[in-house]
Amino acid sequence: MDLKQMYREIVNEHNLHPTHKYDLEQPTVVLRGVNPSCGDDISLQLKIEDGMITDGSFNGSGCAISQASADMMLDLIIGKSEEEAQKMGDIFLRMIKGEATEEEIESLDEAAALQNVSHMPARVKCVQLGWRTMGEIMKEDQASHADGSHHED
Amino acid sequence: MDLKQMYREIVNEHNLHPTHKYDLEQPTVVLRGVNPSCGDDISLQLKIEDGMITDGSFNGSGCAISQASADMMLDLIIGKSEEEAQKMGDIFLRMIKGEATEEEIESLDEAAALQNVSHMPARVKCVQLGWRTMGEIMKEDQASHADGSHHED
Amino acid sequence: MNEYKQDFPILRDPNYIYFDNAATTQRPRQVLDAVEHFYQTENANPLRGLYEWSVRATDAYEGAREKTAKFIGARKASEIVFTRNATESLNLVAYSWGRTFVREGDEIVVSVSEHHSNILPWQMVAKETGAKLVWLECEADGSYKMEEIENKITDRTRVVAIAEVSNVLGQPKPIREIAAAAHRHGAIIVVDGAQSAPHRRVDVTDMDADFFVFSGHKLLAPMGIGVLYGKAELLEAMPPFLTGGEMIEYVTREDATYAEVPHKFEAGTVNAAGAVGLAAAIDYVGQVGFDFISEQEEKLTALLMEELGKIPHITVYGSKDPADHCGIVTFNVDGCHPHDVASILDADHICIRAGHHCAQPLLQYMKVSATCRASMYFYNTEDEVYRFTASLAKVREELGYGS
Amino acid sequence: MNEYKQDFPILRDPNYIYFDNAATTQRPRQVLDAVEHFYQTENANPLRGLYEWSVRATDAYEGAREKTAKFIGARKASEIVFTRNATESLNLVAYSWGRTFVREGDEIVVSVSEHHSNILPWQMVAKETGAKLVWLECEADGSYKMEEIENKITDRTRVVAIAEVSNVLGQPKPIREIAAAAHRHGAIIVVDGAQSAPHRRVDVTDMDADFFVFSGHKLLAPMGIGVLYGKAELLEAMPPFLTGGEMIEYVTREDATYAEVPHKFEAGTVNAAGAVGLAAAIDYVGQVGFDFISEQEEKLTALLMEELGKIPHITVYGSKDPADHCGIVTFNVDGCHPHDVASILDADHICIRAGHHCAQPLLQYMKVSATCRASMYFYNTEDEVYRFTASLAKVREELGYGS
Ligand SMILES: Cc1ncc(COP(=O)(O)O)c(C=O)c1O
Ligand SMILES: Cc1ncc(COP(=O)(O)O)c(C=O)c1O
Repeated sequence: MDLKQMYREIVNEHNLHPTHKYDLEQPTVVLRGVNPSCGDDISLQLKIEDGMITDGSFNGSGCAISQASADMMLDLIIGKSEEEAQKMGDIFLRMIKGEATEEEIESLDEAAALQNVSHMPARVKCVQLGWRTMGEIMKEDQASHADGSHHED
Repeated sequence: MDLKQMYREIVNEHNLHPTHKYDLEQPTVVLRGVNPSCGDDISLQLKIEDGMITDGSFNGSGCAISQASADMMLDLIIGKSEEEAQKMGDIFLRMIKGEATEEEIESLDEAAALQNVSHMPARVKCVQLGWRTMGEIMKEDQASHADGSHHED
Repeated sequence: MNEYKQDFPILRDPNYIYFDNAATTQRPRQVLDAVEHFYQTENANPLRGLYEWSVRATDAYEGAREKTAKFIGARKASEIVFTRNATESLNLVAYSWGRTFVREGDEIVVSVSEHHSNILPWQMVAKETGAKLVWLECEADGSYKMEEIENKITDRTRVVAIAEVSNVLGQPKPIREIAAAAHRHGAIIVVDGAQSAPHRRVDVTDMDADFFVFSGHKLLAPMGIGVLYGKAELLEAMPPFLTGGEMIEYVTREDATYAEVPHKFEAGTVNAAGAVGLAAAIDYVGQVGFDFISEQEEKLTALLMEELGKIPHITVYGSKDPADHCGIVTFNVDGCHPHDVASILDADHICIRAGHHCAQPLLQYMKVSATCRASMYFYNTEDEVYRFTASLAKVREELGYGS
Repeated sequence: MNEYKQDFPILRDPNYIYFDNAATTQRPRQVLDAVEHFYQTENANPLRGLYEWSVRATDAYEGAREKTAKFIGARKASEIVFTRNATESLNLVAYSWGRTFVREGDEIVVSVSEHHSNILPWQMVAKETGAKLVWLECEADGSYKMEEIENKITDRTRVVAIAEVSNVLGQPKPIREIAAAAHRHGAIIVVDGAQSAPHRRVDVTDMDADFFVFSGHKLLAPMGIGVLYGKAELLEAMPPFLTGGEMIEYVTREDATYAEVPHKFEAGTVNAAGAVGLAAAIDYVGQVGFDFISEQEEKLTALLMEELGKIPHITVYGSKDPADHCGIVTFNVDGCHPHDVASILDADHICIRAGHHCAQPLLQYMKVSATCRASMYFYNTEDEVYRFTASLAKVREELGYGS
């Protein structure tokens, strides 16, 4: 898929008419993600209950790729377990580095189309923004859980 | 004249059997000249009486070119007036810069053979050492005379 | 077709439109050949050599210094220090002159449209010495009023750090007048010529700059060679910056005495091949001539601004006068992030820049987080301008807007 | 005839004998072509570009970083900072790490055979911080006893600054052991690899260097590109050195936050073409192989020392073992000033160096004011050694001695 096609077929729709761009009523966790050099700036808002992502949204501003990528990510991870979301995030980031398998990439559905961006170093940070922010949330969340369970021992 | 010829025909003789390399009995002025990067280090010793260079010598160490050039210079300037010596120094330095006329160069006798060195930037400082030191002596000498005459006004 | 384009191997492919010349220019065959010739016939470590190649390398290097001095109107070749780029030149001034001669309570006047390279080194000097940064504010079109200049430059001012031409808006400043104001108050002026030297005749003596810097790579020369001009008496009074080989006279275990200016500031093996490339670039620019360069840039800028005016939803920043742009046109497309605009244009093989252009304080002042920038040089053509604007006119549609 | 010689355009002229490789090497066709190819097909300002050429320039530049990291055994590419030359790399460490982490009363251990570039920056740090320079003294043959090393490196030591191979005597030092001693006392070790990286396999991880520097131009690469390796945690803790474009994240009027390592240390437009040339040089060296390089250098050195032994009135300095020279042989001719020797050899188109070799403290220690130095690389030949010694045998006669 060439770049213009990628915009036309996927990015524009998610950028101009995002499903998940609004402030969540009662998120359990909110994290801000920023790309200083581009000015991309989003807040990722998730509701995590018993290890499940039951709802999620994002808000903020940035280029079409950062916005669309965050919106597509939320399509994928809402309703999934934290573990599954993390695994997807891992696949996505590896896809952008050009290190994921065909099969893994297919598992990302629509977001697979963003692999084009792996050839555009200046856009890599944009396409990663939502995913990296999600990854950080998961990491912190697990750290606090791990902490918790240790205390119980 | 090629470089080996220059050494053979002029430089070696003045370097190995210099006429003027010794300490003068009663110099009226002594100035040290140094090329830090090569380690050339000479002291130029002149006896100046009534504006005439009546005797002169040098001592110290350095490469053959610095030594020979100083020796040849003394050949030329002993018995000359300060003004004449300064003029010769000026011609010599311009010759090394490639800026002197044929006629001027001829006036330097044997020292004219050193013009070869103008093409060897690393040796330029060596060949100039004696002459620049002489020039500084003349400048200082004149400055003190000028000073003196001002006082008399 | 522009006759000069043929000299630039990379530009021979007609599919590409290179409009990022303010970031770096392309190099003509003549410059690449000069560098090759150096490496193939006289490559050696210059300055200390006692053999033919080293002598020739020294001549080539010092010849480049002479040529550079003449190019910018310096009185003596020894007033030219070779560096890596304009950024290093500015850091050299800040570290060496700034840390030595700026005192607590002094003011450093910096214009709001400076490139980061002429801001950050002065923030460092201010922090280390206790001096204060004072900002020259520009008008909406990016110009500076003499009134603002006269107000901000006072007896407290020690340094005025200012670009002759802004890399975002392309607007030249009245450097001669600013220098006069600085000197009236006993301050020095550091002129960033990164965007002026490639485009206009520079005369550092006439403008009375104390320091003047530029980069070779923005002027057809190879990457890795930059220039610092400094007035002889200033350079002589300054301590060295980088220290090491080639810049000393004596070294003892405890101390060192330094070589004469300009070698005092050129530590380590010099980039002789880079200097040779710069000399060839200066020759090339000399052959093209600044008359032609300005004429061509102005013609292209006028055309570009006219064509942009025909496309809806486009905002062009800076002066309305094409002569005030040095070939630089900065703009935005409504609703479209500059990075997306650049990516779409890239799909049409058009090279422009998008982002903050290393001038965040100016963009903060303009209240935009990023812009697009097309910057042209004498080898660009009207045809390229038409193709560029035709492509740009489709960007909003490509980004999903009903055009 | 050495097969590699054909790759070096300048060396194809059989009249010249180039024995000044420790000052700078020659560049093979492959390196010159890689640079040309960069300029002809993908030249653009890397790192911020949103279009194809800039993307490719970025890839080329970052690819060179990866290659360099592998070449010296660094764990991560981000531990490689590109500079202009070894001198700048050492200054970067001194200005940034030194001025920040060295305190009054600390000791900086420097070997007496260091190049000025690894002395002067530490004199500056000592002066600015109130630290003290402590000298490692060598033996008559230029080697260092472990006893001397253990004595001088103490708990007061903060930095050990040492060359892996001396540029005058060519002798390698036991860096791994010195690094271990430094680390036992909580000091860091700064290794000057300018003369080792071109000649021996370097593994910064294995030797446990905290910083390691070298110059591209001594390793077949173009002038104007140098390398600083630093352990990630050290680079991360250091403030930036040069500031300006490309090395920031946010800039406000008062302050700035910096990009991540290594970009934090690469201010201004980078020398991407130089890095591409370095990568090509590393590939070339890889093809030749360090086994062949060492073998050839040792063979030539052994032959040269043997032939020199046959000429009366010659003093050779340093180790008697040809394997301990990295191709560098330093000598003097009785009664002849090294500059005259070099000039006479030059008349026979032989390129050697004469002078203090930017190592005045060592020469003061050796009690000579200057020496001659012949330094060979893998592309030199036995025939050249014979021609060189034949020419040298006549020098005393040429300088007027009855041979
Ligand atoms: C041991 C050593 N260190 C440092 C340097 C400095 O290298 P450069 O001049 O490339 O900065 C040299 C070369 O001159 C050297 O031989
Ligand atoms: C106005 C201005 N100043 C300074 C610089 C810095 O130049 P360089 O990156 O070559 O050091 C630039 C270019 O980026 C510039 O446009």
